[in-house]
Amino acid sequence: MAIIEYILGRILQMVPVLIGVSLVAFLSIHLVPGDPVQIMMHGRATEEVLATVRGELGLDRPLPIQYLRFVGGAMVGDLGKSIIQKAPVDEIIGERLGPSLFLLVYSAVLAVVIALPLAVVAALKAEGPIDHGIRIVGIIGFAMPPFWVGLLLMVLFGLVLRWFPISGYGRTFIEHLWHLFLPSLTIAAFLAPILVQSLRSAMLDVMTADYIEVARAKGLSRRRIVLKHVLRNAAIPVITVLAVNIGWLLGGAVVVEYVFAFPGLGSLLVRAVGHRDYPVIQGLSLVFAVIVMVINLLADLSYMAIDRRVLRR
Amino acid sequence: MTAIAIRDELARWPASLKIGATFFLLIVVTGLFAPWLTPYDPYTQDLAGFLQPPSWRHPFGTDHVGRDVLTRVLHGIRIDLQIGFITTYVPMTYGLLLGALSGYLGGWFDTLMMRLLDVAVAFPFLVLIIVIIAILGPGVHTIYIAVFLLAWTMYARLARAEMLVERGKDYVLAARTLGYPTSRVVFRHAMPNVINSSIVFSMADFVLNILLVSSLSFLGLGVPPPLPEWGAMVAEGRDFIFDAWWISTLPGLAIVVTGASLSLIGDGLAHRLGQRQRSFL
Amino acid sequence: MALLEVRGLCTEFRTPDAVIPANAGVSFNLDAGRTLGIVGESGSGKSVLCRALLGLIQSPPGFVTAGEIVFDGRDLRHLDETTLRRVRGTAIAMIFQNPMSGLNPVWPVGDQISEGLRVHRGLSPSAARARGIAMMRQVGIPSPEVRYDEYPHQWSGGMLQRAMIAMAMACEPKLLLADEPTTALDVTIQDQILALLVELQERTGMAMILVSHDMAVIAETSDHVAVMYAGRMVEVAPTAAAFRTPRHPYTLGLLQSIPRAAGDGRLTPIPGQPPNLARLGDGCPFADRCAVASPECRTRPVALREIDPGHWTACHFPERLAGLQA
Amino acid sequence: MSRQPYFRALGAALLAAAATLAVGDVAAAADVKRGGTLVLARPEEPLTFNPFVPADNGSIYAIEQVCDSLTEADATGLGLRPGLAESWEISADTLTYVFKLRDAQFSNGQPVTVDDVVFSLRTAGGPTAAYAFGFEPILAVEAADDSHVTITLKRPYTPLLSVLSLFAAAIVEKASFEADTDGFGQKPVCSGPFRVEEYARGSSVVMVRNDNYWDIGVDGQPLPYLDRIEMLYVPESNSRVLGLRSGDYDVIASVPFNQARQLEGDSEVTLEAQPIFRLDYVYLNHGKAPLDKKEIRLALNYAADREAILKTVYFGFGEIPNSYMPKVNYHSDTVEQIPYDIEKAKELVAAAGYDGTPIDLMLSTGDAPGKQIATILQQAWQAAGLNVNIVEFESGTAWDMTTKGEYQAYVSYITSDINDTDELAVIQADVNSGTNAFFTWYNNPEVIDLLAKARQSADSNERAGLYAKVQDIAYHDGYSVPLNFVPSVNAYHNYVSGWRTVANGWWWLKDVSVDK
Repeated sequence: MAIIEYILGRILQMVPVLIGVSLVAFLSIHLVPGDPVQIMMHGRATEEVLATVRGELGLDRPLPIQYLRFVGGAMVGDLGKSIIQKAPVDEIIGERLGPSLFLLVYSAVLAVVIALPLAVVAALKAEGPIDHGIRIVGIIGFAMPPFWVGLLLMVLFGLVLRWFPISGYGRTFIEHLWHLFLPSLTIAAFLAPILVQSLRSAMLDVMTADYIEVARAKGLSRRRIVLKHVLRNAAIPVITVLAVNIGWLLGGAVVVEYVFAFPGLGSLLVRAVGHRDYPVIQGLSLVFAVIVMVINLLADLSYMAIDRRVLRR
Repeated sequence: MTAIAIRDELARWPASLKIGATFFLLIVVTGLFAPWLTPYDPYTQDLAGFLQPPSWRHPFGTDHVGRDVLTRVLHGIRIDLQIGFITTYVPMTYGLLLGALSGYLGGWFDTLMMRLLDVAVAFPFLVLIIVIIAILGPGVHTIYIAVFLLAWTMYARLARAEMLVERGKDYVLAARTLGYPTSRVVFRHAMPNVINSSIVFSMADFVLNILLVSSLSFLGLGVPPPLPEWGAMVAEGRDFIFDAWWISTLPGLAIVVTGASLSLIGDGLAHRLGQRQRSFL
Repeated sequence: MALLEVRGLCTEFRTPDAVIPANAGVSFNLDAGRTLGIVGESGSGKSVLCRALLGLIQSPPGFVTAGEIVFDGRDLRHLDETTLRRVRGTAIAMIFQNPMSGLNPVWPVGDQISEGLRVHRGLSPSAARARGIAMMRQVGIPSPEVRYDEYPHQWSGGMLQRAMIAMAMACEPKLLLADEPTTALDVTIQDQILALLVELQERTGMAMILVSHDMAVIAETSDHVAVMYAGRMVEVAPTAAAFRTPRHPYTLGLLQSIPRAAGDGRLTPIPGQPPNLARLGDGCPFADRCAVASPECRTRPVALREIDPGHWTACHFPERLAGLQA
Repeated sequence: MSRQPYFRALGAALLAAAATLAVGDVAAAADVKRGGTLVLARPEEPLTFNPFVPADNGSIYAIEQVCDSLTEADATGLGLRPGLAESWEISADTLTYVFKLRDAQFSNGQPVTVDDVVFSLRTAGGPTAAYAFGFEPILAVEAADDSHVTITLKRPYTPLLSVLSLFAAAIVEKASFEADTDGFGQKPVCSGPFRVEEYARGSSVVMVRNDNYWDIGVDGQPLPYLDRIEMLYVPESNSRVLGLRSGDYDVIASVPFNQARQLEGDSEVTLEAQPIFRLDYVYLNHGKAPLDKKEIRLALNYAADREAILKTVYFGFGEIPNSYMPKVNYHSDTVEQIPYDIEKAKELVAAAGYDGTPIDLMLSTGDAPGKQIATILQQAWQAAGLNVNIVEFESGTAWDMTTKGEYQAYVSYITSDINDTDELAVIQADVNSGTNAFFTWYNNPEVIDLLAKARQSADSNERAGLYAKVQDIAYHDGYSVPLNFVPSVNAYHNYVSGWRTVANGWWWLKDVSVDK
């Protein structure tokens, strides 16, 4: 089927990008001064010990060889072992991938749940006082530093009201939802205003379309027009905005991860860079790249699901 | 433009554009005159008078080394507007060029650009910035370079998408049939119709970039002290958020106000440029 | 009693720069089963009139400021939004100029045709589908069972206009507003669509308002013709009378600018430009372009008056036209 | 995040007077409450439980709760007591130590055998172990019989017993370790008071009571008192304080100084500020102009307003130092402090013929107090007439530049694991010790000579005098810009008892009990 061919084509296109990303990641991280072994041993070990450990890790080999070994491993799914933690990189990343994706999806869902009604109201009452009110609240949510929002939510819901825990991840799905509510809300406070604005303007755009007038002439209710005819058409630019931001938040949510002591990919990356844990950095770069591209692919697929015309392009 | 032309133009501005532009102008003017607006110096410390809450003497209080927060916020305007401006409009310039060319030319150039763009988008920003800091040392210029390497992608995407539409339009075809060189067709004829969405997006981008510097400061990767940069002030004040909320909150407020004015401008521009209401906040 | 009586309808658009009166005191009657053709240049207020009848004027910037729209004994201007909505889908329907953009690209065509049935008649999905397919067959869409699930981008303009008509006719309206239904279509398709409209009208007995800038289209379909200029009706007459003895210089100008395949090939365009609606004076709005105007035309207000039985004109000197007619 | 470099020097002899540093009484009564869970939030996360791949505070403090060694720090950290070795004998030439093993078991129920001990100590001294240099004087580790282990030395080595108390000398179960060395780092098999039940990298370690632990509590029952410890990684200090207040956490480690002052007023919470072997100071690279001039280095010292720094950065926690190294056993209180005197600083700058060469004051990213200190020092030093830039580097880079001597001044700190002046004195002040006088390239032949004399002396009074002299000379040579003897500040709910921070910086959780 055409759609499967399309997906396969897109996956093939990922290969050169992954090679590019891995090469840039590898080169850049090796360009940085700092030696993982020296850092791991905190300057305590003798030169002799340092050299032995470097040798064991293969860090004494020429860079091209190291890169080829990494690529060779990556091709068969072996991302190597963390220098610091001595555990397989895929395992280390895997442990955090789930929570990170959970956090992101949860945040995105919360953001959409918050943004959808606000955007609809803002669009229907465009340029009215309610619209401006929503805009101002949105700008505040968007421009407030995330750690500030996070701490505020922690004080309010964690300390004063005691409704939600201020850290942790939980074990079951329901516990995840409960534990991650505040961090997700923090991200959503940033994301929702962006969605409100893009959905609002997309809706205003769609509402000038001829088929909306036709729908009104058919005697459809406002509600039905918005839900059935406007929102679906307005969704495409919003999905683009969402996709771009989720891709960025994957590593960019590190501030929220810190504030809520959340074991996510962002803080893993920061720590791995701090320790010069080369295999973890390289692995993460690949994983980030794959996720970003998969998100873009999913966004494109959802365009197609929404609007059949896209299929023809 | 004559005075009348200016008046007519202003009359066509939607309210949001007028309000936003007024605010922004106020901010710029305040930044320009910052040294004369307060009696304090943004760098001079008064260790004996540290962590003073807001008062008449110090309307925004003093920070953890006794500097006047209001003075630093006002001086921060210069730094942050400069950061916002450079990190937004430099990448926008070549992002637009690359995107427009890519959309117009298609073929191998387009494919190459799109793969380059994918790499830039997919590459973890934090790794990049740490690498650049390590090589060049910390500072504003380091942030610039890191942003320059990545921030063009959004503009390239927007320009390319618009160019794909414009390319098929009659006036472009007409210009081509007249035998104009490609560069003229792209830059003189099609470009003016391609840049609108980017201009509107740049307003949001401006704020996002200031926020980015704030996040980087949180991780210690922002501008070095003692520069009165808002994001750095917000991040430095965070350890004191419970006993001296003003250190971090009031510079944050400055970001919010600037963001609000730019957002209004963006909205108004979307309106005025007659584009399909594509605003990004 | 007339099915539709419009009295003194005024619609204006308010922009920051000016207030534009798009309909300035429009009045007419329409009996059940009859067709009124409305003709005029672009910007003469035809489309605004149709939308104003249905309460579809976007507000702001548009406002219906005065007048009555009495349909079936009720003044539509005084109905609440919900009641008016029911009228729209069921008693009065409308088809639009551009079928290519009139259908929502993200839903199948069939669903959009039967949507009104589900909303207003409360039909189940399967019943609505069956009825929708029947409607599609009625308007001449081949193999409707298959095409029901297709998307607008898969259809040609002519087919889409048939779909629009099916959509409008689905709830069997008493009045159909057709706003330039053929303008966007190929010439060969135009006749088919007009024939379809006439046929449907004969079958269902509905009344129709057909808006067009094309006198030929009006001549083929309408019982009465109303000529609009600068937001007002300048001549209302039975179609035959209007074509034979136009009593307004603008009508005459329109007739003389129709190209005729078998004619002498002489075309007389109307000189000048339509007036700026925001800066109309008190006098006859057509005076500046009128070959027979007197100085007083520019200052003396003019209103529709009946000069022959059933023949109304808004010209101070309709008798002067006799000399101009070939 | 831990500040780098975190240099832990190995010491030798133990101070008899250790007990004078009082840290509250060990739960005296037999009514100590048993059972329960302790939730502890800390700013560092453990990276591995493999004691031979150290390490960072995150790992070390956690390993201390899980692994046991032949000797161990007592409750204060100032003295030693028997651990897995019940007793030991030292030969007359001090070259042979014979340890008698206790009848103890690993957390998996296996007995601790001489084989395990020999294997562990050989690994600790192996070619890839970071602390191998501490074991370098060891010639051989051998099993004498089923319950005795013999260690023979290449030369007399008084610090041996201390070295054996280190986490790096932990006794691991050989079979488990060899079967899966990487897995051991996640789930160690040791004989400490707790065992790792669940290790969620990046967020928490759950430890449960090791029912096989050998030590006995005050109530005559086996230690530890707690059933379970949840050791959480909470990097953001505001979040830790909030979590303590909300009751999510029972104990929080590393309370920021400004919030510590606030917590002092909280009646439900106990704030502990425990002096440890730590000095915050500005490293100076004597090899780089203008810091090669003693006058400039002294000017930096005179211009530093330490009172103000103590007040604004440390909120009064700590003590203004009169030394170039932490306050360990031979510390002298009589060395005269360099006062804050900006005029004197200006004179010194003028006397040095300062040519305007700028000084880059380096700090590691994420070091908030360091940033505040740098900001204050920059202004102070500029007031003295020096050109100063603050440069911030990611910690890995900063450390790399420090070890390579590619820096001028670096806001950082040093700590000692062991209460003996000699090792840090040598490492910090003797340029030939292997770290270039701890990356300062400080080279004063007189000091080197005095240190050599001190090492050869057996008389502790004489040694004290020599070390005091070194302290005086190095400090007044402008070795560095010492800022504060910094305490460890932790806070816990009042229902937690038995909490204590040892002088090495970590805490013994086996003595802690919770009575909610």
